[in-house]
Amino acid sequence: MKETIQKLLKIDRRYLFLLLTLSILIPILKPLGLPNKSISRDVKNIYNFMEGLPEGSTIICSIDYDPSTAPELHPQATAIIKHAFKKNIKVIVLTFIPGSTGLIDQLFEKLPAEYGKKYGEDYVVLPYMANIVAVITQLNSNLYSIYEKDKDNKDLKSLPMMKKINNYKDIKGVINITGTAILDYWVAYVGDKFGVPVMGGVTAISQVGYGPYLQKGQLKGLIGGMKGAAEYETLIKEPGKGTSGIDALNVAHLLVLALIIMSNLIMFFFK
Amino acid sequence: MKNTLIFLTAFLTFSSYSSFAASQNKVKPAAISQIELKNFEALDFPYDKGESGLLVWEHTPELEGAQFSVLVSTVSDKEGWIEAVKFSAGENTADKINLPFWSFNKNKNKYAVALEFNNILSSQVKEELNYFAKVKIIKGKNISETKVLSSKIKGNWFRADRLNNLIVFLVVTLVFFIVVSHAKKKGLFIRRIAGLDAIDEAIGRATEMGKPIFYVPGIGVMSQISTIASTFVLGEVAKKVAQYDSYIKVPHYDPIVMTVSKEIVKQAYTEAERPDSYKEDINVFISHDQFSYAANVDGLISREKPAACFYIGYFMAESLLLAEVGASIGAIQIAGTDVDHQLPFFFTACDYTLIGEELYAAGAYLSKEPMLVSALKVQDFGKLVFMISVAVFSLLLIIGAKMEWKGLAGILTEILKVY
Amino acid sequence: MKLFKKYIPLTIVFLFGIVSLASYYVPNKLSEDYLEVMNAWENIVSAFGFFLGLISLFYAHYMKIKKKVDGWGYSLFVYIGFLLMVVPAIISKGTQLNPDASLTWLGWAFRYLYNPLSATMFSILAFYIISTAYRSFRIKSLQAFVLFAAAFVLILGRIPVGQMIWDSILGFTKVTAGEAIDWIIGVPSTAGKRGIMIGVAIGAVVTSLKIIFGIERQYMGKD
Amino acid sequence: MSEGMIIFGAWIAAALTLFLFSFLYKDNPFFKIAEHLFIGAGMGWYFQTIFYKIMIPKIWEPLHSGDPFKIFMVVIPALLGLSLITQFIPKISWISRYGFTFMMGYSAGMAIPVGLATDFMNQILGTIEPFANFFALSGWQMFNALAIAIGTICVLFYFFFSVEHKGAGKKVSNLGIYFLMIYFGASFGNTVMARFSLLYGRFDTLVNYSSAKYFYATSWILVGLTLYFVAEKLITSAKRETAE
Repeated sequence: MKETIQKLLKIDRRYLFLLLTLSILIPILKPLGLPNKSISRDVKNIYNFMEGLPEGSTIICSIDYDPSTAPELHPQATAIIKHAFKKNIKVIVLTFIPGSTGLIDQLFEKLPAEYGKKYGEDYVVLPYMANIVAVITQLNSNLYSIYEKDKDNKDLKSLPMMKKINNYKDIKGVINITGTAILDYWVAYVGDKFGVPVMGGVTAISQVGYGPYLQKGQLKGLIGGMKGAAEYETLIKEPGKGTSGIDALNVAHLLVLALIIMSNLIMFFFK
Repeated sequence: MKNTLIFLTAFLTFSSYSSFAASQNKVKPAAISQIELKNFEALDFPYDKGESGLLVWEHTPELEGAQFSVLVSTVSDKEGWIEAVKFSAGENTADKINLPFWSFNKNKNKYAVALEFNNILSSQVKEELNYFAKVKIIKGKNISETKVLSSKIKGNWFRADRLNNLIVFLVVTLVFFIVVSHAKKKGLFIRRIAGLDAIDEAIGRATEMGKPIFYVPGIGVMSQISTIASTFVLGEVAKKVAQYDSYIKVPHYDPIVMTVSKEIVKQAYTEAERPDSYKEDINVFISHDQFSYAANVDGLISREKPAACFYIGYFMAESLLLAEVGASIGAIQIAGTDVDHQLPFFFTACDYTLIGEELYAAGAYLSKEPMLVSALKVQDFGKLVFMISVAVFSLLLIIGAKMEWKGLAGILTEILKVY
Repeated sequence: MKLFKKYIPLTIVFLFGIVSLASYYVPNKLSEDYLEVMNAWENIVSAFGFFLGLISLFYAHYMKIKKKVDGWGYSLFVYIGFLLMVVPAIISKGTQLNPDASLTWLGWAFRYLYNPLSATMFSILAFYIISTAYRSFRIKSLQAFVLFAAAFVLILGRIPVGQMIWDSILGFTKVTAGEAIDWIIGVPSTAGKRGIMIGVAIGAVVTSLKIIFGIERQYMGKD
Repeated sequence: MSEGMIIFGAWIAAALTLFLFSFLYKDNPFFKIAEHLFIGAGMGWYFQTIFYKIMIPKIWEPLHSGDPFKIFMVVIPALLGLSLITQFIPKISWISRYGFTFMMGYSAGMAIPVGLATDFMNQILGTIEPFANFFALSGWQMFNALAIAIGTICVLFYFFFSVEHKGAGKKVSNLGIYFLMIYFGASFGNTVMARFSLLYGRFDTLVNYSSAKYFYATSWILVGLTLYFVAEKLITSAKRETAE
């Protein structure tokens, strides 16, 4: 008996791999709906902000993540866009990292049709730009001096939703979803300088670092990681990838913890 | 040590001077309705590359409650006026300018308005530029306007605000030369580094088992310090491998690192008097793409089953990808990197880990070469300066807070701040 | 010959080192232009460096195929993989998306070849994390306990279920899991990280000085 | 891109993903194929990036601009770059030093002032900053400020090589190790979620590819791989039996 249990300490790693596979795969196939108790204040703030916007107002969505952080951030972006479409809020999409263009395409593949939205009337996607600080500062005076065309090379000014848009004065807020430090630029160069409300969506890891910005109100709200996405999905009553994702993460994390405890208990009692 | 003291005294003298300098300027109110600005000047903004101008004037009691509208033009003194900024009295005073005290008179009773022409003109300033400026003073219904001043903005040649950095640099360089020029005189002491004693053990075991040794230098390029340190360790490891007549394999990510490593391994075999055992295929190029490199090295490790694996150099996410496969085949693993966020993975998955700076010290420890050892001494000096500065400055600040020495915190902050 | 083999290269190191260093203290437009040019130059030089690698790679696998060493057939796939990226790139002139936002051949090759391979390799880390944790987080000493405890709190506190467990066991302390994480990251872990960073930074400065003044020149090879 | 190519792409992507994952079970020919394909594709990807982002715009175009200054500014780095290639010819390989030394000098010069500023002076500042209004802090904040300062000093002492760590020194460096351990543990724990999210992303894609739209790509490939491993096991055990 003792020996069999001791053998567990040197268990074939492949059993651990199998357990992890199951713990992530099962929630994808069949969401467990584990309790996602609290909704954080920072996520709620973004939701309230969006709810408070009058119909037909315009926000900027800066989508800056590449495939490596997409599992956490894509559900956030999806939830935000869904909410905007539901509330008839118009969205201008910007991006400052080249890797995210493909993901933006994916984002707008199906959503507009689901909500009966049209390109150019309800949302517009602008092309990738390299020099973020120059661009976001410039947007304060004149958007068209930077972006003459949209991403399909159409004359931007000719699009119906852009008729009344010139600079930040016509924008109600900025939501930046990113796995990089781009959010810091939005806060420093747009939020602080021009007084546009800036909100963010970031990975679970970098979430901690934004505490000071939130505390001082430089960031009006923040969605953190898969959990934040799940919370937002709960708020807009559209469970999606965030909800199933947080299920998978819950189970997988519990698995790691259980394994660590188990190996210590075995070592403690049987060795 | 002496140098630190001189450095400190210099700054303290500096600071006491500037706190005296902050004297109060008060002028009696003028009775006329036209409001004038006292000592109104248009200047070039100092220490910049030539994109901003600067307006200064003194605060007078009659300016209380006023609003200023700063108008600038780059065309002429008559037309092309643009409102650069509008603010109320009490804002935009000189102490708000982001420059340290030794380079700018941060008088609270002075207004200093930086004119960033890139923003004002919405275009990049490319060459020297003349500008005209005037200020509208609005106080209730009284609106006065100053005379038009003009100045030139130009690129400056020295960032006096970075003087603190320059002084630290000069001190480090000085110490560096003193220590290095005395390098050969005496055998300098280095403390034991645990991970390095395991190298012999690892190579010995590999020889006994007749299995190869893997030395993975990571995904750094030659100009990275960790890669340079790694090549030193590689030289020593290769020498031992040659002596034991064991077999080593070095898979590469960067071609330049590979050519350097080839030289080093060849040299090591010569020094160990086994030049004939050296083979060209010790160093192999894998891929210049992070994850395909990791995939292939993983494949190699699981197929060739080395008895010892070294992961020494610059590593990112592949650290655990490599170390865990090495652990699964039961190799002795010695890792070393200066990438702080990858250290936890090496530390948990490997038998010995050189943490951060230990990697830099490894070359010196193994080779005992005077030049390397003395460089290590300079590093120790730097750490000593850090430890002492933290201790002394903290104490100073605590005492300062207790005794309510105003301005001390600000001065210390500016001395250490990055501009 | 020594002039060309040794002294001129050492002069190059010194000159570029000193001028780049000085550019930090000189705000003039000139120093900005210098950095811009150097950046472009470095790009170009390292682009050639890449060809060094490409040639080595092709040569090594060519030899494997020629000598028919064990598993030489796999070496063919190196060439296939290379062509599968490069041919589409030439067809679509290096762009991934057509003007109408549909995928070009290169975009296709990136999305269905390179990206799955790269992302999968990255995600394998999840498996290795779990086996490393199982093997290494054993409390054998007080130091190991500290490592274990910090990791445990961070893993537990990140997930909603973990936060509920935390609240039900440690709720009486009025400290939430999030606050505990913030503290661990903000205080003791910051001290640990800072110590490593400073040591590394000083080491980097000293090594850079050695390079600039030609004391460190192992990278140049012998003789 | 046609619908057919996208479905084909999904099959390729699903196969490559599963081939790489199969290494977790054990090394096998499918993994080796994916691994070697990956080396080629990785180098191919870099090749096209360098070709279209550097070679064409930064070398070819300026060379054909007809502007002598622009040409000069390209010829110099191109020669430095070409010098690297002499590595392959041992007799003149010393020429490559010109390319190396340029890169080493430039990056060393850039590293010094920035290193001093952000990682040295700024870190001192960060450590001592909380003491500025020390007596306005709560007891807990005071403790934290002291803990960071003392912890940093202890860790640095651990990296101090000039003295043997014994006696009081041993205690200080030991305390430093505790701070390092907390950092390692926290940093490890903090990464877990990011890595699990990535794995979730891969699995999600695989599940997506197993839908009818992609003709059950994932499922078929998975069945194929499983059959291979079962067959392989049967054959090796049969061989072992005949050998016995």
